[in-house]
Amino acid sequence: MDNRLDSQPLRAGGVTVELDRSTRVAALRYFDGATASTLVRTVLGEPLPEVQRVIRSASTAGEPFILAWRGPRETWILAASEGPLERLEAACAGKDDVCLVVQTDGILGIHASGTGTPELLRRLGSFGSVPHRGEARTGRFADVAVTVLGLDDREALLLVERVYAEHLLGWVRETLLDMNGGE
Amino acid sequence: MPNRYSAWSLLRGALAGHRNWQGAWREATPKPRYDVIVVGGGGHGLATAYYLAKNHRVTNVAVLERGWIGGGNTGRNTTIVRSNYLYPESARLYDFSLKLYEGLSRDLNYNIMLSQRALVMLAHSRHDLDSMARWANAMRMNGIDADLLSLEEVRSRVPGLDTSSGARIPVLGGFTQRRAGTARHDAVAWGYARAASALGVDIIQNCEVRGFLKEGGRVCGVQTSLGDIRAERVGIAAAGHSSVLAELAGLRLPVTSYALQALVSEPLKPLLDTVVLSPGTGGYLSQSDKGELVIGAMLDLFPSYAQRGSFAVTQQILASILALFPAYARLKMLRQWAGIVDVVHDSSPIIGRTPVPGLFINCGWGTGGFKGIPVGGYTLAHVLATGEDHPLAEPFQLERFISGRLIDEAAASGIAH
Amino acid sequence: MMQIPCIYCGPRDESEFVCGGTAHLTRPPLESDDRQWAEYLFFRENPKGAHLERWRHAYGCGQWFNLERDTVTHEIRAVYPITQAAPR
Amino acid sequence: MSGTRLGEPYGRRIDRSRPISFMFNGRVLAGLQGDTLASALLANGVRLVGRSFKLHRPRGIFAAGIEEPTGIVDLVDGRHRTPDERATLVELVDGLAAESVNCWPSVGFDLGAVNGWFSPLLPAGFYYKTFKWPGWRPFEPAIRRMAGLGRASLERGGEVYEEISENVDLLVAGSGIAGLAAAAAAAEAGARTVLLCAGREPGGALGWRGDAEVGDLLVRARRAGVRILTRTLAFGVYDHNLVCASERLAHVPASATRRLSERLWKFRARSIVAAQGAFERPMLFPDNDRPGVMLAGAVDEYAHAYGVACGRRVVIAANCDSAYRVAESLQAAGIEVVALLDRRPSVDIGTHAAGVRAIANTGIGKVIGARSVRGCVAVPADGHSAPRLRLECDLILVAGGHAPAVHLHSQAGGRLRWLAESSMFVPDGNARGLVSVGACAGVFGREAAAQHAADVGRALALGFTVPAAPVGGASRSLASSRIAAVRGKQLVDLQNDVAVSDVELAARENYRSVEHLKRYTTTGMATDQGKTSNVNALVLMGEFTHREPAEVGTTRFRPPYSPVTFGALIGRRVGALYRPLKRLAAVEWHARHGALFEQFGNWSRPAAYPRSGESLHQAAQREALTVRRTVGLFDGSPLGKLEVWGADAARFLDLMYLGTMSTLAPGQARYGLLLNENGVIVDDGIVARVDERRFWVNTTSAGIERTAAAFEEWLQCEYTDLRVLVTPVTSRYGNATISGPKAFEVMAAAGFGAEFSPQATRHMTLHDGHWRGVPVRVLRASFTGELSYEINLPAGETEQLLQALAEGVETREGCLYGIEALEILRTEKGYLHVGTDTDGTTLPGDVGFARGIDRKAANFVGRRSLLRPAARDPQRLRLVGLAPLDGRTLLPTGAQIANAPPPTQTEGHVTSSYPSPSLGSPVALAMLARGGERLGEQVTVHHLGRRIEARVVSTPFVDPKGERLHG
Repeated sequence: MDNRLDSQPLRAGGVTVELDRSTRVAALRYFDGATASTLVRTVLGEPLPEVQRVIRSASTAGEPFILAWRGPRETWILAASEGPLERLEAACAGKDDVCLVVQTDGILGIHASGTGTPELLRRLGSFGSVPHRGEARTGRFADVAVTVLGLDDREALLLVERVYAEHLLGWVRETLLDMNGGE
Repeated sequence: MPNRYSAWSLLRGALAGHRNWQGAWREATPKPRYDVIVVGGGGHGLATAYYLAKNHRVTNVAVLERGWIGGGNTGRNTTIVRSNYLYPESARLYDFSLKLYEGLSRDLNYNIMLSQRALVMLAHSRHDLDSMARWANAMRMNGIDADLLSLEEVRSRVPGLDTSSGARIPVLGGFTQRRAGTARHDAVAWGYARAASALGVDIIQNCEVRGFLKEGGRVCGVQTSLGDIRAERVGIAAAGHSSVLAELAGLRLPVTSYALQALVSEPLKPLLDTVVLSPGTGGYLSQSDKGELVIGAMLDLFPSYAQRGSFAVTQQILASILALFPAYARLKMLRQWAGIVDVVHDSSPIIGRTPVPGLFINCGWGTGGFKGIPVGGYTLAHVLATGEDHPLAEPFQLERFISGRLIDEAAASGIAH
Repeated sequence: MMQIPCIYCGPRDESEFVCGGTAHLTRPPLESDDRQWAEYLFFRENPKGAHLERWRHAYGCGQWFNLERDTVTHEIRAVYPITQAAPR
Repeated sequence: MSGTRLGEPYGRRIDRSRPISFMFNGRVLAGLQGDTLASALLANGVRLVGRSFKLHRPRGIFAAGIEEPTGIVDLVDGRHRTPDERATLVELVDGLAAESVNCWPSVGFDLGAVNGWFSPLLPAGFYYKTFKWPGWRPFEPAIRRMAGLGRASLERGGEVYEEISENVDLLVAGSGIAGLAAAAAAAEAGARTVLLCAGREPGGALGWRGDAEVGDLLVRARRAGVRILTRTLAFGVYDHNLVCASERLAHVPASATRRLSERLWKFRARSIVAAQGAFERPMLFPDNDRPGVMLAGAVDEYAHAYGVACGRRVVIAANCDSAYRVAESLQAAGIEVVALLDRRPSVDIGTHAAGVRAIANTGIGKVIGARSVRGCVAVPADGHSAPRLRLECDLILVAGGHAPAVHLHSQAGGRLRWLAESSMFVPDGNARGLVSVGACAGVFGREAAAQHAADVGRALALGFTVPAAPVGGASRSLASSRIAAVRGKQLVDLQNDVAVSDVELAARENYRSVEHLKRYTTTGMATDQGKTSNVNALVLMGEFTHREPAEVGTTRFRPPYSPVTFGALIGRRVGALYRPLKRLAAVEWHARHGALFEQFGNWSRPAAYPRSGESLHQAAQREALTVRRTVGLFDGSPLGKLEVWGADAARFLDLMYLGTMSTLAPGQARYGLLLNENGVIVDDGIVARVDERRFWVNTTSAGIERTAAAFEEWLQCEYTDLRVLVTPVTSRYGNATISGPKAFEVMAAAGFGAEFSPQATRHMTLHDGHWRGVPVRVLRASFTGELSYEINLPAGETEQLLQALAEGVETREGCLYGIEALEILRTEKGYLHVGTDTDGTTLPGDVGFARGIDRKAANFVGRRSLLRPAARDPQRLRLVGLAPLDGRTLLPTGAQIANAPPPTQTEGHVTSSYPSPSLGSPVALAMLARGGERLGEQVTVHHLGRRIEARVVSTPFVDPKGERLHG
């Protein structure tokens, strides 16, 4: 099985693709975005992102995190450390209109960076599913549902359910093999 | 009677420069009234008219076709005939149809090119093998030929199939119905039209039904683009447009119209001499006598009357075939199109009376209409002639959707039928 | 392949969606008779032309919404929330 | 020799300094860099290229582009073949090897040619009139060997394909003067414009004549930022302005080596401009299919673009002024134009060619030469008003008029109208989102086309209304070029051998609709899809049925505009990437422990862990027995897992499940069935209450996506006031299941505390805790009938947990067990397996889950359907136990139950059946009519002709009172 999950970073066609296994992920679920936004602002210092937007924590704040819109009643929180998620989970305890569902290990990040990133994304996704900078777009990538965060013009984070990660990586690997030759 | 077709008549034709042939069917203009009107000049409608005349001697019949006969689904399907059904009611219905097909070329004196080259259904898991065992045994219970196939037997019948152990879609074996195969779709429509016309039936093309004439709530004719035509009884056999016509008569059906795509490759020398169906991927194919691979698979799963089909589904159809036949990657798609099929919840037809007196319906065949043409015509003719449902059609009434007595072949066999 | 305007995510390929069939069907109570229950489950207008139908952005935000779409030309004339009453 | 190279400046596309050698039918020939296979063959004087479909008549190169009907070859490289390639589109590369198609033993000596002698017996549709006795099947093999063209190889090559999507403001398909003008103007007005050029360089017909204005337009377009994609053909216009095109990347012949061969482009364009030009209509005269009869425009292109003279002495059969321009052009190239026979009366002729002998009102009555044209005989149109004139020539050009390429306009839903003076169909107004310019819009005047195209480009870029096309400039052409008085086979469709007499026969037999004409005679159904034959065919049908061509109409234009490679259409969806295959988080750990993987739904999972010499079934028997005796370890990670949260979660689950979930106290779990609205069982699983507002819901591994979607649908579309949120967490949690009498001993040995002992953790309860600092969620539930715990923990820790438990299992002579053993164990217990014992018709009452429905308040999904008459039919199939009378013979799964030999009414079927290692005899479950009332009855089981006697027995077969379960 050539595309095991723990394979090394892939470099070709001006893009580096790495499976990022350390990110903590959680889904904040709520009925009303406003109430959830005030809670997150008090706990993490940032509001919930608008539709299909990404908010990255200010570099000065202690443990960095990313907030990504996932749906009208769902925002994903990604962090390199447990801190932000634990603080949020504690704040949600006992609440009846907002809850946190930990998804670490269940949702994996595939990080793509380099000048070839737009060319790679165009070959995985289709119209409307490739994000611009600051956007979080969930769409059909390599025939599976993937949430892509446009971190920068040349940098994106692909968030995919673990069971589909190997398939997505296989599609990326095949694409990079040919990007070396062409473009 | 138009001249008989045979090798001799072909020889006589050659000597006379083929100027001696008469019209295959009479170009008729509508009379003001008939005993029976059949709406829809496809396979089912033309077969209905033929069996009205042949089985019941009702010849004062008109077939009204909106465009050109055989131009609807009859001209758009993948031409597969089979009767591998699980439930006794479906098995009896479709096997009666296959038996009619077996005698049809001689019965109609028109070669419909019935090629009983067998169907091979592919098993991709041990669960598939178990359900195919149930299928084969159920068919034998219904008196229909069916056998299981080992992996070796599948390999010998289906060249180019990826049966390697590492294949993404593994093949473990299969199941076959030897009497299944293909028939030339156009010839079925033209054969029935010619035979019906010879028995006195009027075949009227470019005649669109736009409304129904009623007296006291009873249908007594139709309004058409060529004027009003009256009749004792009217039968609808216009798959894809069943709901549109029913609505005109004040009748609601449990039918939704979906596009069912088909596509052909460029013509090749003989490559595949059986019909292959893969429940696991949804793909099916055979090779036509002209040498094209004729390919079909899943429906476009949103309501549509556009005979085009979605490009995304065309891609899925081809992906399901290439997953099984990787070497076909370099063949080229010559043409792609879609028919509009009547889909009902239990994927079984509706043939019989309707709540509207004088109006009868043959619809709901979904993706399996071509194989049902002979029996669809036979049983609709029976109810149009006698007013009583034919025993074969008795379980396939509108009433079943109210009582819940659904005959859900697809669900029973677990495939997107 | 159509382009469906998701009510949250904007226009996306049809292959990202699932069609939920005719919209504005209300589920009859337990006391309804067999015919009413069959009307709800099976009998459809199946119009050739404008059709009010439900769609879900399965590969995206997962939300349901309503469309008015022509079943012949596939032209999409309106998109409105799943809980909103039929236009007109 | 008929074919030779012309000197400079002819041959704009070839590079005379770079010769290329290639093979054709085993002979080594020489071409030049820039040649197509067709131009190289013509340069080598090769006339005979293939054999026609039905009559196997000799065929040569006829055209220069995608409309080529006869120059069809297979490309061969050892075991790899690419069938049905048009020689006019194959770029010549070193080592290319091509073979003629549809001929045996060779194209020169083809046995199939015998059909030509019997052609009077083979009119259109002859096969409908005969081959009925004894049936079609005996004749079919011979007919099929005759038919078809190329041969496919069963060897998968190394070529790969990819797919790219792009949004553009304006997409222009076609790079002639009109396409370039539209693109340049649009880009200059600020529109993001992409121009697709099917060939190697843009410019179209004027381009290969070195036209200066086209050169300037190209420079302007590039400067304005137009992106030009060459070797890219737009083949389809689909819903909502989607244009699909295929780009040819590699030209090396197919082989085993990997290379990106083609790219599928999907463009969403705000507006589309079709500029694909027009095809040339052939003329109708006897034997007009002989090699050496070619389209006039094509021969002009071979001279200018490839520097190839297709012949030395030329006769032109004309029905259009374009013939005169070609005559002058060939004269200038040193090719002798013996005569130009213009079929039209002189009043219609709007031009002349200096130094060319043109004769009006005249056509070709006879072609001399069987395998290659050696001359022809000119005859007056009325057959007698002038003497027959024999002309010596080695090439006959046909210029029957123009047929605009209206394919993309029609695919986009546009209508057509008949332009009588030029005998052509042109677009009637614009289709939605697509505007036609240049020849494909019927605009043939060079200035008019360029001006209109530029206006269209600018208007589309700025959102103004688009100017109507100034249709015209194509000179007068007769609808029919046929001369009634001449005898002989006149071909309409050159590839499918459809003659004028066949069209006449179709008319006589009432196959008069243009669609009947096509299907009955097969005209227009060949690989060129009628690009050169459709207009002639429908005009003839009009003649024979006294109708105008507009009334006869055209057949439907379907994608693709030109045949497209299957592989290019599906891109990366190949092999392992066809459909995602889900693997376990600890897949390598299982592989190291000897797992035999199989596919279950879209999961790859261990079916068993065979030890050396064991078959799958022997391993499963051992594993099942070991679980009953000591302990077994199973990876249950694929189990579907949902978190259902909210104040109304309990009420919502009562609406979803058959059973009542709202009465569960925190920590309690209950088995539940999910129905669809028809009352049919679609999924099952355990629901556990974590706390007041949070439920842990398990579903089957195949049913998780369907169940999660169903819950969302009910919440968003029907029960919109309920405050419930459903979050799938299947991939978040790994699941190790430990089952057997020593299950807890193993957990304790691995470090699990006493709070999980059987006494502390009762059957069907849920406990959250920690193990080695890792959060775990332990559910005591059993599908094996033994003491059993399901330990859920973050997926990344699964391997660590499995390893720890496996050590304890090994010391107690336990084992790892797979799906097959699990199936044996649950069948011994008579537990239901949804999808195996049930199918799409099974209701809860059929499998013993009817009790207590009426006591339940909620109108759960499917409940109303259980009240319908069909649900209360006493004859329904019920789940029962079945055991063979002799206690030995296995009752095959799928066998039918009936008390009379087939054919007869079946009473049921065997759904699950295994030898039971614990009992030493086979156990089976079956669905049987009135099953509940037939306990103890003897029945006959039928399997593929074998009969086995059996008895209806109660279940469970093992530990009926469940003491082992609740111990």
